[in-house]
Amino acid sequence: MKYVIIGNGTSAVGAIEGIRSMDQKGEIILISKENCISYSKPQLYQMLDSDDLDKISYRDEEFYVKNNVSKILGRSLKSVDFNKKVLFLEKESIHYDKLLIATGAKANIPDLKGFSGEIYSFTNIAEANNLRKSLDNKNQIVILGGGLIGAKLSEYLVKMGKEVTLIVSSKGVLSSLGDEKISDILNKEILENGIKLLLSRKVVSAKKKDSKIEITLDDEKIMCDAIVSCKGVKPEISPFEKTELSIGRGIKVDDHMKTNIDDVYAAGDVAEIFNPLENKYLNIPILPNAFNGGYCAGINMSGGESKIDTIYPMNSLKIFDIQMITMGMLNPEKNDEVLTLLDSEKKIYKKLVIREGKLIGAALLGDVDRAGILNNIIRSNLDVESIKEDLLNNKINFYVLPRNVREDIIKSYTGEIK
Amino acid sequence: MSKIIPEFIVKKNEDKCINCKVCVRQCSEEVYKYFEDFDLIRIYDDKCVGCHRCDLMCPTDALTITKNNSQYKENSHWDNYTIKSIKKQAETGGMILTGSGNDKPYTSYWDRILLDASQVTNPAIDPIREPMELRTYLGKKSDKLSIKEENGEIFLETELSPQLKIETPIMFSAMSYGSISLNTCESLASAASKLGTFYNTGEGGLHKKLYKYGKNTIGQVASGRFGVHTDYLNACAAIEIKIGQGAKPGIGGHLPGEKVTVEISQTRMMPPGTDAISPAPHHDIYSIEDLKQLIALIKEATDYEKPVLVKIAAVHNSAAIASGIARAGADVIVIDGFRGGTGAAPSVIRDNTGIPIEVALAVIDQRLRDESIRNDVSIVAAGGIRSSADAVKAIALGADAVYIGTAALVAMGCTLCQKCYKGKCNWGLTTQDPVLTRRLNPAIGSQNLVNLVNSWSLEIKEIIGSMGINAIEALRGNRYRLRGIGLSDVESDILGIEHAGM
Amino acid sequence: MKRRVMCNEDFCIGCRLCEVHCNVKHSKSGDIILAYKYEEEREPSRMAFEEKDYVCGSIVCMNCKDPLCVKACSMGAIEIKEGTVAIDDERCVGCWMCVMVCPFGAIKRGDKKAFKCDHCHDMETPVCVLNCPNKALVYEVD
Amino acid sequence: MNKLCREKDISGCSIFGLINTDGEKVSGRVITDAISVMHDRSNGLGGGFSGYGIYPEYPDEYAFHLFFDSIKAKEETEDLMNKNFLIEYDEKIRTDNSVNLPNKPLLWRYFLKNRNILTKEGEREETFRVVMDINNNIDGAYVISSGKNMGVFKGVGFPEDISKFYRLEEYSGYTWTAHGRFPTNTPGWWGGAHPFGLLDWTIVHNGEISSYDANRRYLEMYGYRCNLVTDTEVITYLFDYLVRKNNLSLPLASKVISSPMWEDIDRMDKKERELLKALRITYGGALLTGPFSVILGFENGIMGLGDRLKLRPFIVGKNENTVYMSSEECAIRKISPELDSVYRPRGGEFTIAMLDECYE
Repeated sequence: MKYVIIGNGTSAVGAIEGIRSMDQKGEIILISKENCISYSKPQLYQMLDSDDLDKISYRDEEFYVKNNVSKILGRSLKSVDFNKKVLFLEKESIHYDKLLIATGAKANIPDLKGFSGEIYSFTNIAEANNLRKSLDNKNQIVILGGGLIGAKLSEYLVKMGKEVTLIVSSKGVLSSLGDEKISDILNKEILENGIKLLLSRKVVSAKKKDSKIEITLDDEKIMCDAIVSCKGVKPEISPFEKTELSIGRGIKVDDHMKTNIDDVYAAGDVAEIFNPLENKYLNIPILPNAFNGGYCAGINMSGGESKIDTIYPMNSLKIFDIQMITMGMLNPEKNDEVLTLLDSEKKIYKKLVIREGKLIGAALLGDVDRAGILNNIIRSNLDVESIKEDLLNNKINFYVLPRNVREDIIKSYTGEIK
Repeated sequence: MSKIIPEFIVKKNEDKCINCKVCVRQCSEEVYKYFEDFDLIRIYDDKCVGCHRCDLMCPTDALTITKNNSQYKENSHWDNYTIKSIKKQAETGGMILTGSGNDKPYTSYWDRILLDASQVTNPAIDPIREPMELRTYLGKKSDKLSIKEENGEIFLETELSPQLKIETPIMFSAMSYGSISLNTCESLASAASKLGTFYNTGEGGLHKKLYKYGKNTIGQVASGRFGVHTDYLNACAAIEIKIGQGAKPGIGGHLPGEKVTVEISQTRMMPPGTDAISPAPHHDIYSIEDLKQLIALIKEATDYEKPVLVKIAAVHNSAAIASGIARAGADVIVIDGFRGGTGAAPSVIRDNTGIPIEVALAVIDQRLRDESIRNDVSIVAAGGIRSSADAVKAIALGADAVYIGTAALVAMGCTLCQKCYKGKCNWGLTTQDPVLTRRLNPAIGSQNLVNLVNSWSLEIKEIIGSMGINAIEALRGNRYRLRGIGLSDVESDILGIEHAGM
Repeated sequence: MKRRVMCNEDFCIGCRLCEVHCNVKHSKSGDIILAYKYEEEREPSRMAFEEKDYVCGSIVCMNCKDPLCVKACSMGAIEIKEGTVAIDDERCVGCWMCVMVCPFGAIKRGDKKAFKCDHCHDMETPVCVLNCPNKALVYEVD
Repeated sequence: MNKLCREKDISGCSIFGLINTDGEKVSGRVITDAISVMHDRSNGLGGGFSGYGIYPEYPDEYAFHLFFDSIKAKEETEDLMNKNFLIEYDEKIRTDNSVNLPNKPLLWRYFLKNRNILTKEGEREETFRVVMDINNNIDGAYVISSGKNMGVFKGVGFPEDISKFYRLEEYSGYTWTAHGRFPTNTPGWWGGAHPFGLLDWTIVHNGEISSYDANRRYLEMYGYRCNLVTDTEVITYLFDYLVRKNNLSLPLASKVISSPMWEDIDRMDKKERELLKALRITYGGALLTGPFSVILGFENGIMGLGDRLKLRPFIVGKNENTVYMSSEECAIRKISPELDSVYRPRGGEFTIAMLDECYE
């Protein structure tokens, strides 16, 4: 059996582990555009003040040796013939028996009217290196986009002594989470830490002016040395756009991570998985999903049977002093019940979204301890009607759950109770 | 303001205290209180009952509980206990309650009896090398077996009366679910089943969780008739009619309503939260012939398959009473001496009523022999049996087996603070508080009981082996192997033993 | 091999001595009084002791069959070593993804790094189990 | 509490028994030769014999041997006997007074016939009561043997001296048992010597009963009074109680006295298990513990029995029509150098030799 994995990110690693848990012998070939070992995307920030890739390596060199993986690095896929099961690189072609597409995502870079200079982005090692090298003589930085990457990058840059302006088109940072309160708290935190935060603004145009860049917003003009775009990512589907592969925003897969083509799987940021909760395909580019998707695909590719859990967004994030963990749907619909607890002084905020007696989303700011218990309640679709007040008002506590539920949880994760 | 001097002083060694607050969490009497704002553990000595839960749990041994040296002026007639009792009664207007057994310094005859051992003429037997038999059968014995021999084959024609087989002559005495926790009951039940002996339900009925131990259960029928029904009678291996209890002869039982939880109310078949009151007498037994009828009734209800025990407190004319009980058809007579324990009793009764088990046992055994009816019943001695030596002495005086209650509780953690009646037992034994009952893990409780009884059994084997005896029946009533020390002629005579040196 | 410390909540008496002994075990001196009274820095206990009404119990890492923390770790710093889920201190960056997914709440947040029960890997039985006065904690090794 | 009981006999001993299963009689000299070999097992403080078939001239009368401390005791005894018995014949027991023995009591024998017409069992029960009555109630009178066509000869001295004193070579019987005594705590007294006899039961016994008081108090419930300060008395009464009063066969009685261990009983098949369990439960007070081996003599045989652990020596030998039982083999070899078979019974195992037949 010959497995080919395109990409070398988290889901590729997951897939290797998944395949090797079933099949120790089959040949695994890994093709990646990037000429380095797998690294941790969420930790990319660390590359702003260092070029030591080891600091953020996700799996070391030995991992590939141990799992007997042949790497073809620094080469990109040109095209593919799914009928003949052949991949075409620049110079060579590779046959596959089972294929995993784990090409990940790439940065969204907006077209700035009138601007021909470089717009930096920050979604992979090359971009990070490029940004680092360029930062030396640049002091005023404008960051476009108040999402996760934008907010976090602002923090890093301001800590490096840069003058940072964060331009957000919505009313607050991380507005995609769907919770204004969180955005408010974070807006405040960001402002307090010396970042110039411009909310509900649109960039109209930009132009080079001397060594500087002048950005025109809808109501003012600001000067800067560099623009970094953090307007999110989009699935890297370019080599497959004209194939018979079913693609929406990303490559559509079922709950076995299978695409519409036999023996072709996709996982990670490039894939979109059907979500029964929302009744649509969802592309949720976060690390646990990438690993799990890859692992699941790996097992299915090597003859096993694995079904991916219902996926939903979740994140652990720290902006300056605010630690937060969010999970599931925080943007309630009409009949959903929302419970919140706020202690502005202690910077503690808790939010639970309940739909038909089940927890579907939760946010914890400040005290995030034991968040996994809530996460499991969402994942396992547990009834919280009788315990929701406890969950909200007290520290999250495993013993809030009824005994039989606790025992079921223990059994399902760790085996029979003697 | 209470004018009663605290009994104990609690000392905390600050050099050792790591402020882990185990003491605060463990003391149900609320001797310790933690004040977060001051980061301070306050100690209230007056609440301490001297149960030693705190100092035994303290991971750095930072606590010591000592007797309060500050006491009322010494007076051998008006001792501190007496003064405190008076003050307490002056403050409350009630009877003084107490728990466990009589602790007053009356003579212990066990401590005045010495055992014999073999030398030269009769080899002592080494229990490690030779079989040493402790198995005992309790129940009425036939006077004579009818055996037929036909064509060289032997047929036993007599049908034996129902017998209780015990692998060691030690059983656990009656403690009701209610007076003790379910975990404690389960510890006793499971230990009894592992040991091949019996525990006793007391008057608490049989919790559904414990039916599986029925083979090793003696079910009690007492004056309150709590939890008595056909299934109960038939689930148990034997039935004990409780007439009296050594700690409180002539006194009934009283389980306060707050201890009557839902589980207990279901087990006892009574409304939850109401006081469970056992009358002083059985109101259908005002005389020996009434007892005979109840024995007959129980036998009828259990298809004559189960032995019936009758338990009485050791009182002045026990011998005549025992003879009556034997003739009323009981299979086993249980005599409970005045050192026997209780969950709650007025201390004036506990400390002043009844007679020592040693004396009662000796006269009852002799009386039944004098009437040639000793084989009609087995005798179980109870009430303050503290050690294997006490058990051996009891058997040599004439008992078939002994019951242990207090010793069993001590094995499970009891420190004899005597506050059982408060229902706040820090060791999780005599309480129904769900925070406290969990303190006894039946796996540990039952193992401790098994260990205790096994070690006593080993000691009994060693003792009888040293006497050159290798079966317990050869010890039973073998008073020749006992000698008294410091006994008057009257005492020797009553005990039926010679003085040491004779 | 799989190790698991289970708490039988029926018999957890809420003394929290498991925490105390866990602290001592993971202190510099290993001595209870030195650890508590003289050592300057002390890691918080690796036990998660919880109470709810009459129920209490102590939870440590259950060593899941298929640990979610291993999959969620953004640094690949968690792996199963000799039956125990182990966090590589060198590599942990404190992103708390593991805290986010652990269904038992058994991973704790330290100053900068996550930490959890190590099942006292240098001992036959973890100290919490050894010192549980009511044997509510049970150590299972498969 | 009887004071004497408290000072019960403790002794080491030699025992010997023989039976000619064809009923041929041998002289008392034979057994004297045998027992004297084991001289070292006794210390001169007690010796005795019992012979069966020695009074062919009075086969149907109860032959009573008595020790009297005084003439008064003799008169009281005879008054008592006369109530229930006709004294067919009585005489002073012939003795060789050249043998120097201490504290000789007055020795007398009677041949008694019941005055009332009774069944065999009734006769025996009446005789038993008279024996108990004399022993309990007449100061200075002790019934030494009370069976038919048999007698016990015993006293303080080495067995060979006792034999000479009683002129045993003049008696011949088909069964003989003998005893040499080594008491350790009481000066030997004549009544304490073995064999101990009741009706036609005689017991010679080597050992000490550690269950003594349990057995004694058990027997006392059934009318036995233990006044003669020996374990042997208790053993004799136990056999009497079990065999005569409870109709147990000798093998079953020995299963009571030296009961198998519970662990062995548990392993037996159901029928046997239930029987032995019932025996042990019912007659638990008759279990003997402590070291012993005994030879029980009775009308038509002898039985050897040892304690459950075999703490005292015992050996059985057979030559043609004679079965020997002894503490030591040398005693048997002395009178019968050639033996057809030699057998060492295990702990608690009984051996019975009877007239006409012999079985183990």
